[in-house]
Amino acid sequence: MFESDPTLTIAVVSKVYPMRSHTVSAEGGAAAVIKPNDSLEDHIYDTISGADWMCDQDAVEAFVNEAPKEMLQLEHWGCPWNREEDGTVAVRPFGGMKIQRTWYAADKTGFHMLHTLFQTSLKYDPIERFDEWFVTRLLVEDGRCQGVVAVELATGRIQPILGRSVILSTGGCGKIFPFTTNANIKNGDGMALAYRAGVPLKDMEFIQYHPTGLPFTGILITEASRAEGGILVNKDGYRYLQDYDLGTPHPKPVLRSMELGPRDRLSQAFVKEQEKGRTLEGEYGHYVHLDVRHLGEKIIDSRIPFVRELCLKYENIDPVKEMIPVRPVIHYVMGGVHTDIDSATPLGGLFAAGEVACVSINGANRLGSNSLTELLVFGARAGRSAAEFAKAHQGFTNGIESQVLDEENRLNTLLNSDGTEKVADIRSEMHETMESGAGIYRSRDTLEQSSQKIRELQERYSRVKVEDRSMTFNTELTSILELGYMLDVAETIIQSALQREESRGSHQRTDFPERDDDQFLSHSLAYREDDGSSRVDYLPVKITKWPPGERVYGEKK
Amino acid sequence: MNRNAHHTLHHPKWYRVQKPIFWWVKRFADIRFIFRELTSLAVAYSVILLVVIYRALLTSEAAYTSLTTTLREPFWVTINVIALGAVLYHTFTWFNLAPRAIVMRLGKWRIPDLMIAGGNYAAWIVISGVIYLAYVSG
Amino acid sequence: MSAKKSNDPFFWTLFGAGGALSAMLIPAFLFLFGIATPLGWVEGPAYESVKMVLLHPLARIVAFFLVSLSLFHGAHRFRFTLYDGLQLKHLFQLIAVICYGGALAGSIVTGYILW
Amino acid sequence: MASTITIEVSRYRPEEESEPVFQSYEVPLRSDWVILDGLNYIKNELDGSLSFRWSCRMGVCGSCGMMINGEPVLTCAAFLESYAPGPIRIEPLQHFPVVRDLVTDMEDFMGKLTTVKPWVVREEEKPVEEGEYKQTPEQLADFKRYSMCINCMLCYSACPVYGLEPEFTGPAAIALAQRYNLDSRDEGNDDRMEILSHDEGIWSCTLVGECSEVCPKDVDPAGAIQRYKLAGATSWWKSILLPWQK
Repeated sequence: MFESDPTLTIAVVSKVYPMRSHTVSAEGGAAAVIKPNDSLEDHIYDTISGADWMCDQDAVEAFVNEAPKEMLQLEHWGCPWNREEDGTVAVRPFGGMKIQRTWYAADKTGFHMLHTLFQTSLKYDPIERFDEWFVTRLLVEDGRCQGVVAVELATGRIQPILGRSVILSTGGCGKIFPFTTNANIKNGDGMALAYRAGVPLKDMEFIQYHPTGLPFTGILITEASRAEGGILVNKDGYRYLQDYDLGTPHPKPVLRSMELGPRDRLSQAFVKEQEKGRTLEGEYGHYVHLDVRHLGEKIIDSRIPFVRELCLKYENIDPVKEMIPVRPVIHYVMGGVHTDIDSATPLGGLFAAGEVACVSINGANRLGSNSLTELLVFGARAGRSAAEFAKAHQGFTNGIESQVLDEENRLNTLLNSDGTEKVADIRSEMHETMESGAGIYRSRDTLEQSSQKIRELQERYSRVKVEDRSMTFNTELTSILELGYMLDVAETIIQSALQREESRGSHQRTDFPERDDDQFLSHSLAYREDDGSSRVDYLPVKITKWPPGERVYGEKK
Repeated sequence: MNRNAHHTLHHPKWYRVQKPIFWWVKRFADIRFIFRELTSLAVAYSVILLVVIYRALLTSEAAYTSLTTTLREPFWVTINVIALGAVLYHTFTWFNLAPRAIVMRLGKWRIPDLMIAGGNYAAWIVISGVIYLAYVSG
Repeated sequence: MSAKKSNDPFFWTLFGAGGALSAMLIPAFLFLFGIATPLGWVEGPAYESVKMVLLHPLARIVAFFLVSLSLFHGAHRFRFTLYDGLQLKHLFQLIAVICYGGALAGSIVTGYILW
Repeated sequence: MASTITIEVSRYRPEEESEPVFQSYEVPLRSDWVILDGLNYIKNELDGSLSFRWSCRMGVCGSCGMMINGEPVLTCAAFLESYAPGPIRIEPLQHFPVVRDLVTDMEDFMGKLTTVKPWVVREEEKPVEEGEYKQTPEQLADFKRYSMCINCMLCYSACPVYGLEPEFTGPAAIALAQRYNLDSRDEGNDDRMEILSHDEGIWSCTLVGECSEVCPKDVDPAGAIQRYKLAGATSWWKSILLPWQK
């Protein structure tokens, strides 16, 4: 951006130091067409079919077309991509992609991308960072967003940060659920901020589960462990996937069969197995076993060393000797703040990019390795759009000051309130009800129960207990604010899921098991009503060249 | 920020600790580090001894004989044993750390650290052997 | 960056060279002259033959470099030991002058004795 | 839950205390719990006012470094069990000013990071349209290790030189400078050498080596600095002996 326009000044406001952001945890890779045997058309089709035709095809086209350029830009900035012998960038295969097109930096792709971007950003003086500033509200006046109010965590100072345009890139909201691969900081902050400012959240019912996470920590055990021959067994040691139309067990792994079936099907099979009472039950709920012991120490150490490292270092399990307890865990939210193809939200001056946004290119199910690329493509688009908007809108309107004062009062009142409800209690009850009501399978009954529960929790939240009255790095205050964000976003998930009476991709309704293109080939848009409830509207999905077809994997193809 | 500043609203007082003078006596690893650094004294002592030998050698046979006699005193033997221990520690730490600074290549192949350290040790043994043989064969 | 360019690369080079040379040569020398011979483990060679070997021009050059570089090695390391171990950084210049000055003086004396 | 373990946490509330005090808590001793889980148990169940940073709980975000029984450690990668029977003493990372409880101020590092120019410096940028800079796997391997730093600050906490001289640029920042120096795409060697070859740069390091001992990502900052010194000394001699070059 600065290279194109040095007159811009930019504030980066983040509740954590930039290199702590959750992109850092992404392992697999980022997809972009670069090899001669690949084509843009193929990447587009893989993305659209993977999304169960829920994505906007013009957005996918833009995404796929611009992906190689943005990825190369990151290469020029120093990202240590793995290489071929001839020095060109190497690619690896990935789930749902027909051709190898995933760029990777070992198994720490997100880490390297984030650090490369952050370190490169240090080069530019016009970027002013507000590290560890926690945003509590968007400033909206005169129909456009003109900045934010934020708390400086170290000092407790509450201050407006004005901007002629604002870009949200705060990530997803996995922490609404009890078991997630997401980091502690992913509480849907940006989604809630936009939602409260009147911006709709799109397609919130689509939430991706990954079938093999560690039950307690949600640490992801990569698909590669199954590709190398790891098997999933229930409490009787039985390879239960054979009961769910996923093929027959072989001693050697077979592509697109059994343990190598698609993520959503594997997660769904887990739920069925649990209903039959054939899963194990532990401290952290139900789980099954991923067994890699038969591969032996040598293969484990050479082919999936990171799996062993994660298990040993963070959960005290040795996969060479023990079976790994696993269960489906929340991985990614396809939905988010409604934006158009230029990353603009319906609210003037507000833009969004990344997991917080829904453009949409991920539809009902995101393909692995598209999300990191999405950050680059739509991050760049958001930057360009925001710069244009800022240039067209000089100055700020009066009236913002009173909003800032309001916000200060709200926060000070909260800090000095005498509530009785513990944050941790409300949070864990929210987790419970989201898992049971809006998890892998939903139905009208479970969703309505959860909806009621969330309303009850919202009411209790207004009486939340504050033990820490300090102005200095008050993490209890931020936990409370984050819980407020999560409760709001939870409501949109439930309402959107309730209204969508069909099953598609990651949204599976037991009472409506079929996909229904006639009624529901449209995006849900959840708006916040004045009473705090959600109203859901619909917007047709943009179909350009690829009419909806059947999503087929495996032998049928 | 002033160490004695008081805490005021929005200007938190940070707490800072000054490292104690003898910070290194608390941890074994730190003592080991200081000991490694102090081997420098043993190295200096050893070369001074060498210079003293040279001086005696160049003065007269009597001076040299008197020096060798002095060196037989338990005091000097003890000093030399201690110095040798320290110098050996210097030798080992030096060889072990050398590969950290030096990257050597043969064509595309990067010589592993262990081999660089091993090469050091090998050279050391050979050189020490030569000195020993030169000395005993007189 | 306002800090001035450092002289350390010069002293560090001497430190490194001295460290390597002393690590290679001193243990054998010290063992033979300081321990093994005095304790009678080996028969020390006669005066004349010691003189012949040690006063060989090549041996004198090696000895000079060994002594001088080792002194600089010791000075450099000891200087930082005083900084770190006793927190005497405020005596920065004084310590540097004493340490390196000592090594320089030692080298001159050595040169004088040897030739 | 059969047994518990005592955690003694350093508390510092600047509004109330002029220096830190220890507060003890009993937390369940579970085999799959790391120290961070113990701290979260305290925060959720016992005392909501305890402040500390954490995020990913899988050793890559770099937030949760603390002193455990006097050693700098990532608390998400240290099991309670390995400290049984306790008590476990938890303090904020040493050598940094303490903001609150276990939270330290790391602005010093953030400033130093910028000074070493941790980005690709080029005399002439190649247009993105012309494709990638070629880099062989061997060239990648040259700097890969130094690119693994997660900025967790354990090395600064382990480095007595940094503890004694806060001006010292420090292990992680120098390792990152070296990461770009060794990157075949970068041409910023001379720039960075200019910046780092002063007394507070590489020459402050006495190769204590503790930075590399505590590094959770095996970056070996001590080695990076040593290699940097060798390069620094070489270029110094060159400038003395061959002043007409460059």
